[in-house]
Amino acid sequence: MQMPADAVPVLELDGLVRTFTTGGGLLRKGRSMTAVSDVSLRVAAGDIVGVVGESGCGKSTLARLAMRLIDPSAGRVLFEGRDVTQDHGPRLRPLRKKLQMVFQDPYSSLDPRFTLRDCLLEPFAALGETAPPGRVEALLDQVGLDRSFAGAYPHQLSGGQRQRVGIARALAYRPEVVVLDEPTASLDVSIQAQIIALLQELHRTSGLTYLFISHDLGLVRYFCTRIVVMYLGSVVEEMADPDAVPRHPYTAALMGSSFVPDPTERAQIVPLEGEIPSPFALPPGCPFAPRCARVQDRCRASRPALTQTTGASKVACFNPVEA
Amino acid sequence: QEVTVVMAPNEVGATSYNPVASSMQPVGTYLIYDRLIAKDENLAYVPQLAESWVEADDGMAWTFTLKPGVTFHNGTPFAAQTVVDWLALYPGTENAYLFDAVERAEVVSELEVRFVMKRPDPNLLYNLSTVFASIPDPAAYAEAGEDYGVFDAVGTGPFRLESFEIGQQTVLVRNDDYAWGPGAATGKPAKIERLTLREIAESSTAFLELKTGGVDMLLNVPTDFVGEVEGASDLSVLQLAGQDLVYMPMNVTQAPFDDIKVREGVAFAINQQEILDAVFGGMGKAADGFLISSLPESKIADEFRISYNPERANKALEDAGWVMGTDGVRTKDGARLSVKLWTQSDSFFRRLSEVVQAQMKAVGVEAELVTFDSAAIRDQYKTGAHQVAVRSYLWDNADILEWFFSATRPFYPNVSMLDDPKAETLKDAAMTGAKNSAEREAAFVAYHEYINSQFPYAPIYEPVQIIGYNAERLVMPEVLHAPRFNTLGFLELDVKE
Amino acid sequence: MLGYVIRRILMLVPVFFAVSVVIFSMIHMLPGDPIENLLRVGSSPAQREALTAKYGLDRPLVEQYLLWMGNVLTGDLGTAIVQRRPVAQLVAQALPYSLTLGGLALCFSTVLGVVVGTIAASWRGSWLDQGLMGGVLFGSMLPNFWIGLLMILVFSVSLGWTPVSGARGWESLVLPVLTIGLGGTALVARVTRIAMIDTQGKDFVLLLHAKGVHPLTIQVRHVLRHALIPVVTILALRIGWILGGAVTVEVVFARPGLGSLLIKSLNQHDYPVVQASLLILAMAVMLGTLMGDLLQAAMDPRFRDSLT
Amino acid sequence: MLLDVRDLSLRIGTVGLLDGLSFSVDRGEVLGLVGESGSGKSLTALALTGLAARMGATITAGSVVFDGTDLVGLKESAYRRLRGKRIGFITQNPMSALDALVTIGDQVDQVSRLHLGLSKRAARAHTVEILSRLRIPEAEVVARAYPHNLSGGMKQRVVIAMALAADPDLIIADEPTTALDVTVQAQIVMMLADLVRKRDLGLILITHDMSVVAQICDKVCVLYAGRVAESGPVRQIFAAPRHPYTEALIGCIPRDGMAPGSLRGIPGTVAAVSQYGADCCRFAPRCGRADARCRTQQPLPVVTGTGGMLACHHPVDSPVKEAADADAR
Amino acid sequence: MSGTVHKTGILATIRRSVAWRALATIKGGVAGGFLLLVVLGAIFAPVLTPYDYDIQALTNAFQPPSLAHPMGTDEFGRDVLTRILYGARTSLSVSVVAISISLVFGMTLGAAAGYFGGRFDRMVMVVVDLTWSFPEILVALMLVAIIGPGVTGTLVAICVAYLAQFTRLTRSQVMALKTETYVEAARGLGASHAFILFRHLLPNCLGPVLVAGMLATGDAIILEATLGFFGLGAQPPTPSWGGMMSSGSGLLFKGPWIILFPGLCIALTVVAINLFGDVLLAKLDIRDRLRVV
Ligand SMILES: Nc1ncnc2c1ncn2[C@@H]1O[C@H](COP(=O)(O)OP(=O)(O)OP(=O)(O)O)[C@@H](O)[C@H]1O
Ligand SMILES: Nc1ncnc2c1ncn2[C@@H]1O[C@H](COP(=O)(O)OP(=O)(O)OP(=O)(O)O)[C@@H](O)[C@H]1O
Ligand SMILES: [Mg+2]
Ligand SMILES: [Mg+2]
Repeated sequence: MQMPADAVPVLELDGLVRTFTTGGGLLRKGRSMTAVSDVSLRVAAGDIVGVVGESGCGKSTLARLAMRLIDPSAGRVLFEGRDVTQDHGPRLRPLRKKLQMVFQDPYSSLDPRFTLRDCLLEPFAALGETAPPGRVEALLDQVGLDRSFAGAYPHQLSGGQRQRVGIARALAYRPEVVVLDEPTASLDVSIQAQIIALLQELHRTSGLTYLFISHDLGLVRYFCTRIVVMYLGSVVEEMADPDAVPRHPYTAALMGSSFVPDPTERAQIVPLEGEIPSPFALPPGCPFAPRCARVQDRCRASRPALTQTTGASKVACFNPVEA
Repeated sequence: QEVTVVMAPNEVGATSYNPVASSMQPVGTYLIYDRLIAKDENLAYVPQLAESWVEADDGMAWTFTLKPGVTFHNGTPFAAQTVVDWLALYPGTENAYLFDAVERAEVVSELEVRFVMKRPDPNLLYNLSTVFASIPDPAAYAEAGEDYGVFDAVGTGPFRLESFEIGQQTVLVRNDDYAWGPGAATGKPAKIERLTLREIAESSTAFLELKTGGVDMLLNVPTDFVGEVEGASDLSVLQLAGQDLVYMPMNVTQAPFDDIKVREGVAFAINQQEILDAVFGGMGKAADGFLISSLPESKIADEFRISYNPERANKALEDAGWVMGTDGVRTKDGARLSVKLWTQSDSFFRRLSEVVQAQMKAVGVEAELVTFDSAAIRDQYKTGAHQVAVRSYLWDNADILEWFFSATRPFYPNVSMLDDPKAETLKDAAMTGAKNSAEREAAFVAYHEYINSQFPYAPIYEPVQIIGYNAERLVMPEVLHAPRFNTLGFLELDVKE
Repeated sequence: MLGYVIRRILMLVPVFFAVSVVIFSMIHMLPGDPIENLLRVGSSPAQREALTAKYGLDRPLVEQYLLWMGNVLTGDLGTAIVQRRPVAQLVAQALPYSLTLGGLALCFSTVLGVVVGTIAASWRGSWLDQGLMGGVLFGSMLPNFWIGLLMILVFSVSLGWTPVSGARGWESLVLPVLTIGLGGTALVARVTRIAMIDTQGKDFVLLLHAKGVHPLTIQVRHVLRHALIPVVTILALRIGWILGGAVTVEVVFARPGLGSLLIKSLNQHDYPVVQASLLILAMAVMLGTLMGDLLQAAMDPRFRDSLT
Repeated sequence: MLLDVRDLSLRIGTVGLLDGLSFSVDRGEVLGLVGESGSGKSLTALALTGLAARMGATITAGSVVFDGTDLVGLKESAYRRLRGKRIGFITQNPMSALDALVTIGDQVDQVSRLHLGLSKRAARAHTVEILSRLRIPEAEVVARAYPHNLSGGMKQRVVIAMALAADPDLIIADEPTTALDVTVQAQIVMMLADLVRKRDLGLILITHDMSVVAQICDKVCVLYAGRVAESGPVRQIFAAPRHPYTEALIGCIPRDGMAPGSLRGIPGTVAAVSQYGADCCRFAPRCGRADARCRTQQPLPVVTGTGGMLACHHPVDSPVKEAADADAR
Repeated sequence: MSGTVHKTGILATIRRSVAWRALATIKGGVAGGFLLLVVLGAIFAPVLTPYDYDIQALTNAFQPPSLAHPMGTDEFGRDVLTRILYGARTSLSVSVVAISISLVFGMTLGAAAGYFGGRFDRMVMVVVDLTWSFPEILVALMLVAIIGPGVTGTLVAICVAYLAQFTRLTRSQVMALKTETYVEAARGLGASHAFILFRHLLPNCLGPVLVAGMLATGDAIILEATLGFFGLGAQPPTPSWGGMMSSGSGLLFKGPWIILFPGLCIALTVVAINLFGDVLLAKLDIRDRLRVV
């Protein structure tokens, strides 16, 4: 899905950087690490943008930045062309109504003391509004939960059901964009498939825009219209077409590492050697260089910039895999 | 050859062994120091460091002949000049009154010293026999300055000070050179080598210590435990006439006690007999004046005696305008008759105060107890904030009246804050006006009577001294030729086996 | 590691000053004028002023504080007003008693607590567990002074096994150590038990079983080792608690020590002593935490590495 | 057969958690044990290693014949000699499987000292050798390190090293890669497959990931709610799943070229343990093919032609392989 | 699935039901029953006993337990049982009131420190850790020395002595809960700090903190008694359990019952509170978490 050059993206992340300092004390300087470094991303209305990467590469941090739940160390967040980076507290409320999030862990994302009704009314209560009558029932219907669940507590629900509640709550404001942070990571495959199907259904019926975060390249390639690959805080590749052949060696390795559920196609997987460098002591140059089979001298010296390849695709590599 | 003794609870917290400049001295002072004169069991004066003494006919001079060969613990010999130097220590201290009547002391010869008097003082011998007339080595005294008696105490007594932990214990060791001693003393050193004087504020803990063999002797057994002690096969008690008096001073400068009628009412509300019987098991006496009953000055006219009379108490309070309220507390102009009753934290005083509190309540006076540490309460009086308190003193002379009621000693010791011209006149007559004992006695009776008429205090109780000891371990002197168990007692005390 | 220790000690400096300010101001909030204690009967206002000046009480508070701190730093804790001795000497006299009592009580409760906790955790849910834990819990919930009195009644009065009070010989330590130790035992036992049960459920323990290691070895060499870490942490935090917690016990058993020194001085308004005792206790607390951290570093490689 | 499990049933308290499991592994063979969360995979592993009793579980029926001896009812001390020595165990989460207070070396040494009676020095040499064989660089240094110094993948390899230290005949790996990243997961899985081949071991690989099974297993056993739904040679199962559950499970994995919306999942959720029915097919409530019989009668496992098993009243009628493939593309 | 319970008073319902379930166990029932008995005894003291707590009858002192005086009489001839009943009023109310005040302040402080973090949090924690490392009795003694003995002094002393504990506990609870995704989710919904604190964090840490408060009440009873034992608590003739034993070892011989019964009362009440608290903790499933803090 190609974005017209002049269209204003609904959500735009521009050069976002976020550093964390941990373990500091009275006299001791903490160690600092860059969880997200210079990430730019444009999400057009109706898009499903997938962000993939290994654990700890900064996906959730990116989601929180986009949601304005944490402040970026540098860079801007624009929503419908408006810079919302400096907004805080009540000034963010208009944004909240249009931008919502579904969280990774369905078990801790619902207050154990709230019934489902409370959970679904919370969006309104939080802003001091009253919910339109029948809204709770409508939301339950929308995510395929029986209305009788309204009085139940989260602990009475299965993971998949909880995640549906999470989705329903994100939909309460009728948002335009929903950030999905690994919504199925802690669920069984059978339930994952249910949820993905539900999301797809909502996308189709309500025209939602998704920023979908996952560590599962296969899932992203199935579900998304555009894919962004992150490695240690930076974007290494943007694929405008999910079915395109990866250009970055890391994306290639990711793809090569995922098993195909077909015993007749036993790939001779050549796993990546080497370990992920510590985010506290990133090597200079390309962060993937220590594990890369195609590494060259300059990869260790300087960091490749994200450059356009074919169409809207981009890759940050000096020596990309040939198309 | 080691004996552990528990001091009387009212001596707990003494801060130094400085007899000259302190108004509270524990029993150890009797053992570290000697005095010129001592008293025997009949309160007659007997020689201690002075072998003999002669009063001039006009009472204006006293000559003391000293025992030869007496030395201080540090080896300094004791002689006439020592006495002169020692007397020079008193001016400006709180015990200066002892020698108010003495103009100066003169060396007559090596072992003869003469006190030249400003005026006759029939009480001089008594003063010389008190613990505050204990004689430290003047040189050592001067050298130590303020801290004298805290680390070091140099006397001529039968024991030397080895260590002193305030509030904890004092360890004394025998003075092997001791060849003198009061009255009937044999002139030999003490029989025990080491004496530990422990301070235990909780008299019952002390009793338990005695009972379980932790200590050998209690210098003050609470009456509650006398039966227990007598019942135990290895313990015995020794009873001596009492020299303490428990009373309740009222601050005449603080409302409501600035009204004499209120003082009268409260004074007559105290049921001495009930306290004696119920709290002290009948041991001791119900006090009705300020002096211990062995003193002739305690024989005042009946009308001046203060003892329980609820009708009179109620009437006095009514007269003062305090009307009984429905909740049993008197009120006047909307104010409740509510006072603060100060007391010390040891159980003897707390318990007594609770009884007193209840007895005051019975006549419509509400008392709130305020408890202080025994070491701190005297300093608290110096703030003058007290209204009424429960206190006790130990003294066997009528001049204690002056100590506790003289206008020159407000706050403390004159806790009652009595400042009355007539009382002052009577006091002067008693303290300094008398030329002989008979005159002095009469003057003190008059002073005593007048004080009672002003109700600056209420008498409560006159205890007996009860000494408890481990009879299986200790050998007590057969006859104690002294009024109290101190110098002579410990000199003659022995350990079995 | 050494760097860490130095850093930790340096960190104590500001804390130490903060604590000293708190203590100093608290003391100055106490009612009563310590000079009253020194004045003899009938002394003149001039004498009073002289004394006030002697103790520096006429100067501004800040100056008084600096003076005090300056002296403290040179090891001079001042002079007790009522007890009229160098405070350092009083504290030095009291401290050994408190340290012995506190130390023994600490050992007692640690050893007993760890043993009880281990047994309880090993037989979790059994009557043994319930009985032992109930027992120590019960022991820790009774008022200290009451237990002390009962112990005196039973062991000293009725049985005559131990002295009633005082501080002569090891016999007189038995009851106080038991009285204080009992309270600590419950804490240690509880922490040990919970930590062990927690650890027992860890994956690595399952893996140790799967490796065929003897259960006793697992319990002692692996599980207990993990459980001791929180025990050390808690105990280190509670050093001051144990030293100062002896207050009631020292009073009941008429033992000298920092606790009874503090109470006595508080009652007598002997503020230099109160000030110094509190400072010593606070320092003990700070050193305790430091020791705890060092011990923890010695026991736990993760913690050790997080320090550098 | 190296290990032959017959009709294994197990309960905790009053709840029967495993019900009549049968499967077997031979040397050089990889058996995949798959199923949704809570289907009893880990419990099976514990039952095989004799550790289930620690969780308060009792084996109520069946036999576990290992190399000719039945392990059910074996004395604990005898079992202990077997564990670690002949049966290696690899747990799910490498992050917490190692004792954080003990060096890597000591933890691996422990096994060879215990079971091979090696001296301290010899054990360490042995450890270093195994670690290097698992392609851990600078094994001597790593042996002196503590677990927290290592990355997840390294730790998992250490756990594998412990399982291998006493040269076992059978390895049970309980979701060895779930907690790891995709790239590391591939490393570990390939390494395990390699080991089986080189050392002629039996491997029981517990996983919920059908793709892993497809890649390295020879046989597969699909569990559903404590019962075997279907088992058999892996190619057979993937090519022609007979149990509706197996079929649905395979269909839940997104593949390249799948049409949007074709991923459906399995409706509903697994019943809670306490609601396990006895006389029914436990999959029935979620099954499109279920009828009244499924709800009242337990489908007993029958041996299929390929030596596997199937427990279904209405198996999917063997569609031809080509059809299934066409459907997926 | 129960869809019947509705929004109004749901939190209250749950809490009530937890307490109810705790009462329904044997341990909880016995402990709760005993506590109830003590409270009722304190409330109905004037009806339950023919004696006055402050009228002395010195001739009647040191009567051993008998039918007329089931717990004997004290050294002033007052009925010990009567004084224990009235003493429960002082001891219980002082502890409960003090702990309640302390709880409110501690929760506010702890929640603020835990929620906002940063320098404020670090400052609070340094102070809290320091006071926490001192025994409560020392803190209390210092405060009583400043304020003066009596009920007010005791009240303030207990309040301050336990402040650290509640602050610490609330803070750690809030810190733990703060990282729960539902809090972040609420922020994502645009909820204010107040909403998050009052709707999510505080309700969720209320259970543990309330139980901690209950357990602390047990400790506070002991602290009150200890102050009373030192003669610093409620002043005579107001009876309090600790004050009743303040004659120390003195009465162990002449009237051991005078010390034994109040002590037993304190012990039993505290044990009952703890047992009941334990059952509550077990029912709330937070026993191990809390007991260590
Ligand atoms: N609040 C924080 N303080 C310190 N470090 C943080 C914080 N949040 C995240 N990090 C660090 O930032 C890095 C990126 O974290 P993030 O949660 O964004 O990763 P992720 O890609 O979502 O990983 P996962 O797949 O495990 O969820 C990690 O190394 C993490 O430790
Ligand atoms: N100690 C126990 N008491 C009661 N039930 C238990 C116990 N241990 C496990 N179970 C139950 O047994 C069932 C099987 O658990 P098991 O751990 O074997 O599942 P699993 O297939 O390994 O799941 P996962 O994929 O989540 O690891 C689960 O429903 C679990 O709730
Ligand atoms: Mg994440
Ligand atoms: Mg499992």
